Amino acid sequence: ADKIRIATEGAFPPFNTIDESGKLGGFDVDVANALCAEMKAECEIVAQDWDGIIPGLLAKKYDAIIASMSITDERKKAVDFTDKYYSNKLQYVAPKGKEFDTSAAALKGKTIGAQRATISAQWLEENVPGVDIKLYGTQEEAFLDLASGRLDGVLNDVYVTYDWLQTDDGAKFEFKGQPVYDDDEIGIAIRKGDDELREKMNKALAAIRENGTYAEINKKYFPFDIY
Amino acid sequence: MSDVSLAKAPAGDAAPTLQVLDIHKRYGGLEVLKGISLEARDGDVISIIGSSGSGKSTFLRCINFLETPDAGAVKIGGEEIRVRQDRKGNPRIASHRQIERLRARVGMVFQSFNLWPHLTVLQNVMEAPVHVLGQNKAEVRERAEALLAKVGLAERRDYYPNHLSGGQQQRAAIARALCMEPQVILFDEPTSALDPELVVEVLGVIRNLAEEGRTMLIVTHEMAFARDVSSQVMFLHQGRTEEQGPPSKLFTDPDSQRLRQFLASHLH
Amino acid sequence: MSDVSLAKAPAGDAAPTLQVLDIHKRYGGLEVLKGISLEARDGDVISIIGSSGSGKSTFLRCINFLETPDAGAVKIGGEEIRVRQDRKGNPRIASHRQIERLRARVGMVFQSFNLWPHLTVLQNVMEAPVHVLGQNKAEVRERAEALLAKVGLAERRDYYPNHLSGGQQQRAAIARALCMEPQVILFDEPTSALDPELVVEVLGVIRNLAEEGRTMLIVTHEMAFARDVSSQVMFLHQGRTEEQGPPSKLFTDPDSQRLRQFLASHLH
Amino acid sequence: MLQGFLPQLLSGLWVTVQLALGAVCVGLVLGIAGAAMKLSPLAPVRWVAETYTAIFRGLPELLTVLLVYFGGTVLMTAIIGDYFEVSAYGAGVAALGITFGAYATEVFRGAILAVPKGQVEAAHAFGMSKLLAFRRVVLPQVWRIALPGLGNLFLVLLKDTALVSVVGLEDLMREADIASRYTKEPFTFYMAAAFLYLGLTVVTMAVLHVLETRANRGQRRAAG
Amino acid sequence: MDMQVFLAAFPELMKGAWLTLQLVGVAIVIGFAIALPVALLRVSANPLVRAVPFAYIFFFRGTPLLVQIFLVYYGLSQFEAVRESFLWPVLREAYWCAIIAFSLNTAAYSAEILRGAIQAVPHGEVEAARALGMSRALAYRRVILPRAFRICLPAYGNEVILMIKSSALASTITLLDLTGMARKIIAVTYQPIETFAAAGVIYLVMIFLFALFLRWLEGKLHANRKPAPGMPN
Ligand SMILES: Nc1ncnc2c1ncn2[C@@H]1O[C@H](COP(=O)(O)OP(=O)(O)OP(=O)(O)O)[C@@H](O)[C@H]1O
Ligand SMILES: Nc1ncnc2c1ncn2[C@@H]1O[C@H](COP(=O)(O)OP(=O)(O)OP(=O)(O)O)[C@@H](O)[C@H]1O
Ligand SMILES: [Mg+2]
Ligand SMILES: [Mg+2]
Repeated sequence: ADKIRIATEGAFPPFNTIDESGKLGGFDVDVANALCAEMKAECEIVAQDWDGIIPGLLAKKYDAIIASMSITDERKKAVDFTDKYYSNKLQYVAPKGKEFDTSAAALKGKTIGAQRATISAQWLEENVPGVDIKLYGTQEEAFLDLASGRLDGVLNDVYVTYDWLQTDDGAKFEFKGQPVYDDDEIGIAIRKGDDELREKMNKALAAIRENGTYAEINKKYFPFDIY
Repeated sequence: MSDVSLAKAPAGDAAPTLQVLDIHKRYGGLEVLKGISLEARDGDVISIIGSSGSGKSTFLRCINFLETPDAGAVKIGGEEIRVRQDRKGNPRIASHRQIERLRARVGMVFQSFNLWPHLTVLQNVMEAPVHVLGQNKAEVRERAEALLAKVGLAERRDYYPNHLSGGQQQRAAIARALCMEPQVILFDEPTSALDPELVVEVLGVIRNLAEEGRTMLIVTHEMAFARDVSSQVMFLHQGRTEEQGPPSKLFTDPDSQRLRQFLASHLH
Repeated sequence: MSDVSLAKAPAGDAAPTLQVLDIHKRYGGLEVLKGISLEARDGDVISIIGSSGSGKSTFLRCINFLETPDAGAVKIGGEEIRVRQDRKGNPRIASHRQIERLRARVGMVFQSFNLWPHLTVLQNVMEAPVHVLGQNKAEVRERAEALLAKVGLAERRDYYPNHLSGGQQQRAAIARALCMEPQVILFDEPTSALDPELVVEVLGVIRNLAEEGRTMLIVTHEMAFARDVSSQVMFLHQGRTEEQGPPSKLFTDPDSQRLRQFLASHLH
Repeated sequence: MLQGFLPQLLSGLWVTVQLALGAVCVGLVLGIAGAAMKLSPLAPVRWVAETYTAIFRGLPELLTVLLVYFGGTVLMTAIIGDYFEVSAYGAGVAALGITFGAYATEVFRGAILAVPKGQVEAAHAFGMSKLLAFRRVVLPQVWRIALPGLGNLFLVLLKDTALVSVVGLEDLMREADIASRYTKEPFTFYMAAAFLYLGLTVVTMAVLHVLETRANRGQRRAAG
Repeated sequence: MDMQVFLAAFPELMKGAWLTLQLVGVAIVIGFAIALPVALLRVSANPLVRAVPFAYIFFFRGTPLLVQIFLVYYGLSQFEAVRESFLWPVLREAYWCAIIAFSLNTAAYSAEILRGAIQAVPHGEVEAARALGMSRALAYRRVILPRAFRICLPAYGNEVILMIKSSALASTITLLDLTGMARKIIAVTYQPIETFAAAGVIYLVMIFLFALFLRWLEGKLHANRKPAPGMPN
């Protein structure tokens, strides 16, 4: 068969990154490589800016997107998804040692940051009336503003937050309460109608879950199961 | 009436080099030219005099269609400049090709010189012969330098116009027009910024050109100059030809009351 | 030598309105003025004649420090324009305050008019009296309109300069300078674009101004004009004063060989 | 140095420079043509230019890039009948050039109008065609007035090259972004990018200065 | 495209557009007020005086506006001293941070445009002002700047239009300007095409109206380019 071309973003640690030698890495990339090995297919992984990533797929620049993309109804209108390859939760983060009640009532009047056009932003909008939501283009910016004191807290993907908490800046902050939402499933986007590839991917996904490859990758990045 | 007869002048003699028929021009509500005609043959030098604002410059500019006249016709070397009507009924140049070709044969020295400030004097003079007529650069250069020497600007040839005195600019403008070796030359007050000695020089240059058979129209305020240089004098008044004739007649025994008054004030 | 004696002229009479001492000016390697001095009292009209490029305009421009002279001094109404040396040793105006104050009392008509194209004729004339002298707008307007009427531009007062003929622009420039009612007026070829009738008009205006006690310096190429208007004539040649004296003497019996030659070529 | 990301930043810089230079060439041509058209006596010609500037100054640059890239692919594929890939570089240069041209049209129009009318008349009086007069008399003088405005546009263009990352080109900003995500040191890399942009700005300003000095030959300046 | 969504977006977007207008309007005014002295320093005869604004113009034209906004908004807030200072109530607000960054940025570009135009005013016209005794300040106010402004109007118009579009960057520091509002709507409706199209239409209309205004202004200021007044004969 032909070479399969896969796109990822390269700017979403720890899921997909580009290192100083220009090499792609991260959880998504490892999963992609494992899938290719499983399918015995020749693959090429390319980096593509997020805003152009779906248009690029539709324009046949590549055949699949493995870039931590949440499966949403909206996106399903444009592309097909495989089964989920991990799932995500949302959890609040706030300064260490500071009282932080995560109930909707207590959050009223507080200023909470979230990344724009993400599940967190939407969830806040729908579930916490009266909260002042500040939207950011990137996760880093939300964290920066949390550090500057303009925000009381941030609601965000746990894994990304977890990664940040490990840094110097993040060390002064901690998770608060329990995850508020755990229904966010992440899948591989495939051009509509490309069912053959989707089936092959799903089969390979099941196989690496089965044979322990997935668990190994998971362990490399997180001390807990993210499936 | 006289215009019509002009237009139909029998070609017994050589056809006139320049024929201007009943030119009209208005700016907004202001009618500046109210029907001016003129005919000039090879070697003719026609001086145009008249008070400030009487339409002299406008008339010259209409001849090479820098202003499009509202009515009237211009023939150069027997060839009529074609005009078409635009949608609003205003006259427009019909063929840019034609007008460009004719203009290359009609030199002009502007009242305000209009030298090109990004070119040196020499470049100003060489520009059109090289790029319009496509003449050989070395030859043009030689001719240009000779002309500049003739008007006393040899030393200033590598100056930019903005670094010249008024009279020097005017001389550069004269050299620029002459370097095209045009058949017809329109001078708009070519000696206004020149000292008496240079005026005499220019007079000499113009006489030589006339002897070579070139046709010249000269707007001037210097009556002595007009008298000495011209074969015909034309007195414009409020957009009309008030009187026209040989200088001997006009300056000594004018018919027009207005011209008599105009000349009376001349300082001697 | 003579400069020194000028500078120390006993103030027996009123102090001269304008004193210019040994002005030098060079552009790059070209020395344009090589030491020119002049003294003028109230009501003096001094004509400056000389061939094109001899430095006449430059001289006028040095008097009100539009060009800073390389050496020499200028006193207006007994007050010397102070000059300081910059780090490279070049002279610079010491006090902008002072020069601005003095310039407001020294009018200038430029050879190339330099009207402001974004203002109408009337606005051009009113601009400085209103904004420099701070005079009442209505009064200035009245005066400006009277002046424009005097130079025959009343009808054109709401025109922009680029809609005017050459002579109209020149008259607007004269009106602009006069509306400041300056003590000293510098005219750079003020009649170059004017017809004989207007030249006579301007002559009359200048005579009136002289009678009012104003001092005028006039660069001109019209010898008849210089003769009729001036109390003194100065002949510049290659940046030096070749000869100076009353017009009666200079135009009829010049000492200088060069001047004699210059005048000989004058067309009559 | 920069945790080993310097070579990538430099390669991003190179992409940025290539895009900017390509786009400025396209843009200058469009700008001069656009300005000449706007000043045409023929109304339909003017309208074409007016529409051009109205659209491409009004559209967000990002949209223009997407339009040219994806629209270009669709269009070319439709024309050729077979899948045709518009190169990202080509699309970037075209899109940025078209945008630059729209703004440059206005700069040139202003500059052309500032050339004294008499000088163009003089050119015509010597038999120069409109085109020749434009080329020999107007254009050389236009730079004097247009250069500061064009300089601004070029510096904006340098940064707009970042938009082209959506079609997959790894320009300076995108490389800085990637590095900052990887290292979690946004300030380091944004500052590094800023310095590289400043480096380009130094070069640009130096070139502009030389061009302006050349364009000012023969002019007397009214000193401050 | 879903017309329903497209149309429904407008009421909310208009609120964003109003904020965009505020940001741009205030930034343009402040920016011009800064640009003027900066341009004047740039045309000084003294090279030392000229050098001062050079650094400013160099920095603000040399770096992306995004970086400038980030430096003002995130950068300054990094410093404890800034957070403790009396300026914090202002710098805390994204609104003011955006205005500060926009003003400083547009001032640098405008100053350069203005400088070019000042130097393009014909020498003779400036001399005429001097000769009539105008002080430097007065000559600038009455002759040089009015002329310069007419010369640079098209280029300055570009700058304002670029500013209108660049103001979308305000959304990166949480402001709900036109773009910010569009993104907020998208986060809820997940209809990016329709919403951005609606926002795009509003930008286009704003810019188009501004361009029309410019044309009108140019015609008014350049009365001298038009044929002469129809004076009765
Ligand atoms: N800015 C300048 N740079 C260099 N040379 C100049 C400059 N201005 C004038 N000159 C030179 O100085 C000389 C004197 O010029 P000026 O304008 O004073 O002459 P003028 O006597 O007024 O002549 P005209 O009667 O032709 O107006 C000329 O030779 C001219 O070339
Ligand atoms: N572009 C224009 N718009 C309106 N009126 C104009 C325009 N150009 C010239 N005029 C008017 O037309 C008349 C004739 O101008 P023209 O330049 O032909 O005069 P002229 O005879 O050359 O005068 P001068 O001897 O002063 O140069 C003047 O009254 C002038 O105001
Ligand atoms: Mg005239
Ligand atoms: Mg002179």
